[in-house]
Amino acid sequence: MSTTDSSAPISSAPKKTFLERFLLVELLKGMWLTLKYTFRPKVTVQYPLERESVHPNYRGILRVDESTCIGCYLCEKICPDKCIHLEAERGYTKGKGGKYATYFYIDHARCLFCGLCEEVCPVDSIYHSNEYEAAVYNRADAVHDLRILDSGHDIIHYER
Amino acid sequence: MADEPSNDSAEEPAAKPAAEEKPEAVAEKPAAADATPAPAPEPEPEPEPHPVTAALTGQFGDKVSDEGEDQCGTPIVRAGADDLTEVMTWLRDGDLKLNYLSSVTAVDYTTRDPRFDVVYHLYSVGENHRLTVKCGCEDGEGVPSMVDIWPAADWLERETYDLYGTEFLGHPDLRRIFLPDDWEGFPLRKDYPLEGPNLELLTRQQAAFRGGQFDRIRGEQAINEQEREMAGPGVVGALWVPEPPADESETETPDQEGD
Amino acid sequence: MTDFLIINVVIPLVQIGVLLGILGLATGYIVLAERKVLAFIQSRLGPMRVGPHGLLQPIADSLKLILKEDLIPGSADKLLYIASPIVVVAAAFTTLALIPFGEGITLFGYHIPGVIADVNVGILLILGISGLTTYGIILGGWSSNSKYPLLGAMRAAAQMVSYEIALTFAVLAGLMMAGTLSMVGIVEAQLDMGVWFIFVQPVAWGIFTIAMVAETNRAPFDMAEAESELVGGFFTEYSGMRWALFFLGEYTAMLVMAAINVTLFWGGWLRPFPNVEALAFLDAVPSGIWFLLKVTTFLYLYIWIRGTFPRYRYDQLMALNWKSLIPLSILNLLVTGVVMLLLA
Amino acid sequence: MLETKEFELNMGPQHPSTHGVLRLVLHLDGETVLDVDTVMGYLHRGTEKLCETRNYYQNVPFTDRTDYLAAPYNNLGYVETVEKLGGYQVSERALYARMAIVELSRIASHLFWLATHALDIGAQTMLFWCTREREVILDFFEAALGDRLTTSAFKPGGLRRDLPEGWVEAVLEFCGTFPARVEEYETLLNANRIWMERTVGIGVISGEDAIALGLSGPMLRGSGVDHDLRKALPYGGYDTVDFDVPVYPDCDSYSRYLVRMEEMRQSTRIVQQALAKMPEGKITGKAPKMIKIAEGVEAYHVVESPRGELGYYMIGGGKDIPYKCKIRAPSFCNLQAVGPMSKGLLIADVVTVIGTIDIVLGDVDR
Repeated sequence: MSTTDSSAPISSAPKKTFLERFLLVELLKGMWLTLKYTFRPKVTVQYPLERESVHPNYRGILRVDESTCIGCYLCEKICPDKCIHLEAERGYTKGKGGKYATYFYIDHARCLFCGLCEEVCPVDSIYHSNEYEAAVYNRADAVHDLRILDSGHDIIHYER
Repeated sequence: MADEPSNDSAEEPAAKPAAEEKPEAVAEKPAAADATPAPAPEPEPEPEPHPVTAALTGQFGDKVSDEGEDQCGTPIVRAGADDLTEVMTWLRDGDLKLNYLSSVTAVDYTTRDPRFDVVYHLYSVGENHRLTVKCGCEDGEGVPSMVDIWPAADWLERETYDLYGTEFLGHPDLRRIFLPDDWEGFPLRKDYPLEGPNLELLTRQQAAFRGGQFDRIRGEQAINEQEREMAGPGVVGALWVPEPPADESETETPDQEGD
Repeated sequence: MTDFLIINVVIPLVQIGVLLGILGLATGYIVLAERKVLAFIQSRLGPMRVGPHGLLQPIADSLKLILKEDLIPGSADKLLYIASPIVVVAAAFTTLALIPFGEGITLFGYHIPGVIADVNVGILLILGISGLTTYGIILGGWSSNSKYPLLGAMRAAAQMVSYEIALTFAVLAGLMMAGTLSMVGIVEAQLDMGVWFIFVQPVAWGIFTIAMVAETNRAPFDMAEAESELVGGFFTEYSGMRWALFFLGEYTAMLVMAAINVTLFWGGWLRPFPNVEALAFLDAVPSGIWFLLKVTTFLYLYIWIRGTFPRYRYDQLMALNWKSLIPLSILNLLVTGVVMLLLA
Repeated sequence: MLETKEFELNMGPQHPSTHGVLRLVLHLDGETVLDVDTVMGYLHRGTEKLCETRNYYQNVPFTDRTDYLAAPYNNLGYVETVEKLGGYQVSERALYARMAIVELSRIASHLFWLATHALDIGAQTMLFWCTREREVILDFFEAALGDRLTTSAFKPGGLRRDLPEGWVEAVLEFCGTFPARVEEYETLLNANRIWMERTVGIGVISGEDAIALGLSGPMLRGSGVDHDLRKALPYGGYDTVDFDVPVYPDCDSYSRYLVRMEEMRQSTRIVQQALAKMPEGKITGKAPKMIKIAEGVEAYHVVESPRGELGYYMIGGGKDIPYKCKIRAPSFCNLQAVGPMSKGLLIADVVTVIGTIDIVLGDVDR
């Protein structure tokens, strides 16, 4: 139970005199407020034309830095909805030793954008970009392969 | 935490080592691998029963058994299905004033006998104490309904019935609440596959998608073979196929991750 | 003979043509104004995309509505379903003929009056015809053969019939002052008295204003539509152009009610203080502009109220009418009569 | 005598005022409600089943998606339960940062409740004013937690990352201006006769009935029951901050409206205090990277979410995944009152009643 003395009944409904009721005082107060708001600056952003920048911490579309990925499968393991898929091989093809990913795709249609993969990646190869425009015309396009993940997907920016 | 459970029960120490003994764990950054040093286990030789449990056992004797406390310090008791109504009525009207039924659920211990535990979480608005009551329930049998004692039990029991299939005898309207009336099986049972029992059906849908119909949806930009291989089957249908596709994967296994 | 033809046929036809042409556009722009004003109240900008500041939005909207598929529910009573939006629009448009928009002008030697038909029972006719709108709404709701429209139609019928009483009583008070039923006559009476009726009949004006909002089914009295309860009320099933006709009818009705309000209480086309010579320079502004200015103010009031208040409940709305407005308007009528008798 | 028939009206699952995919079958006499059948489950995603197959860290994002209007509170409930199971300590800094974040989420949730509730009753301006303020809070979440709605805010042991530079100051500035905004809402609604006629005496449920029906949160406090889990069973450091619990005795929608309005102010106070008390230090978790809870270890932990008593009942299974994870959803239990509360009222009042219960269908169906 709370320690406050709020158990005392509070008259919840405001009392009004007859004159106040008859002259619609509270209604006019409300109308005065809305009238003032008519002339105040507006807060909305005209989206396709103007874009608000997001905070750097924002978890947008996933990207993978192909050159640093060591193919450790941690992101695939931690992903709660299994949207990351990769296969890694051992080799020296890309000018570095150790494992590298040969096959990597992320299904953004399933992604939760929870950031767990970013958190577990030991080499900070997979990360959330600040890009949030991920709408596509068909589901297959929501799947980003290693090429797209590395270089970023094409965003069709609205012109006009 | 403000109210770290001070009266650790016998179960508590068991939890700590288990939590810590796994350094090779699917490794994340090794920085904080070590947990808080566990509060020194206090192996009390004879754990004092919680006053709530004591009051209850004092009233009912053998009909209820003390099961210790959970990690929040809430006492747990177990009662038989036959005595449940009597015990619960006393809990509400008696000295403990547990007037608030917080939640009803069940736990499926597949191999145990009885298979289910129906769990009631009680609370006293005013006295501010909690109690967990458990009652065993065999598959196909039931426990008495609590609707007459707490009206709140109505939907909570329907939910439990819907997801576990435990009957509540005397419930006025025991129907499924979330799932469609003609749903087969009870999803939260441990033997119910994660992705549902109609896996074969879904796979067929998926195959249909992957075959002709999907291309129709895509129209002129028909997906080429390479792209399809790259995209993998998880893209198209509603289901995820765990392995990268070698060829047509007709059979799918339930999600095995987490084991 | 030519004069007769011109005065009685050509001029009215031209007037009607001009009025309908303007009105079609005006309704679109009232909708745009409503969206804009509501947006401003709500800290946003409203339509901005079509044309500069969304000024071409009404054209885009009407184009969309015309091109939209016109659905008729399978179980609907088709004849009535098609007829009811026409009834609503026709009734609303007819009343416009009786509204004096100005003093009139002289063109090519012919005096063109500011009103299409100055009938000597003008205001009675307006109230009568606008009452027909109710039929359109009831029929529309009923013929849809759907539950939400039916409820909406029931509400609309009850509401509009009840509020007509309060509305008429409020009008009566003004008419007693004017001593005529002609819309032009009412304005001229105010010119003769040298004072707008609002200053002598403030209570009647208040009642009229509340009743007019209710009569046109506008927030906070938009029971019949009540999109959060009845998902659109009587026109739930309508789509495309038929839906647009209901809309057109509603906004025309708003315009007509605002015009009556202005004519009856705010001196119609008269400038402020019509008899004060010192303000004669105000006559430079054409009378039609004064009228439109006043009507615009009332249209703004409609929108402003919608942006501020929650919605009444159906039974509370009826209670407000029967328990407050009607008794008050009768009392007002009585007082007016007594005072006029004493002064006469 | 004319024969009269009961009129059956389907409200939902696609209806503007059912706040999601709730379906009510109203049995009407004219416009008077005789009985209400509630049909739900359209949004049932089997969260509890999913939680039994994912490990303790992976489950956090699922909890976002139950009560998505107050996701940090759900994260808190889950994470605190895991901490109880494992006996993990939370650093002071994390404790107060969490408190500030969840109280911000309470404000955001109540703002959205007010927006939709007022919109249902016809005051559409409230929708935009409230979302405007909520937007600011969501920006805070975006900066501190990484996402606006599905925050996945916490992890066992603390937060996932430290608060960004300047965050605390920005939040404090918001807390300074916010009460004036609440005042504006109240100017528009509090004394408004239409608002009062629509809410006073609508959806009455007595305190005893509310307790028996398992209602919680503002539903209880609007019925005169002085009960708030933050005071009754303090968790997460709530015993160290000073705030009042608003209680109004009228048992109607208007009381609950007043309770929630006052709670927004009190939450602002809590945020200010929490940020003032927040020390420097480590904010990220101290829990092991792989949480394993021994078999049979269980905890039922409850927190006072914006909607009421949010409980997590979890049992360890000896592995890194919980054996059982039951979510006691406040919306689900509160929704039980929709039948008793709307009997004898009109259709328009059913809308008020749904609004005043403040359900989130993701929370109801899970």
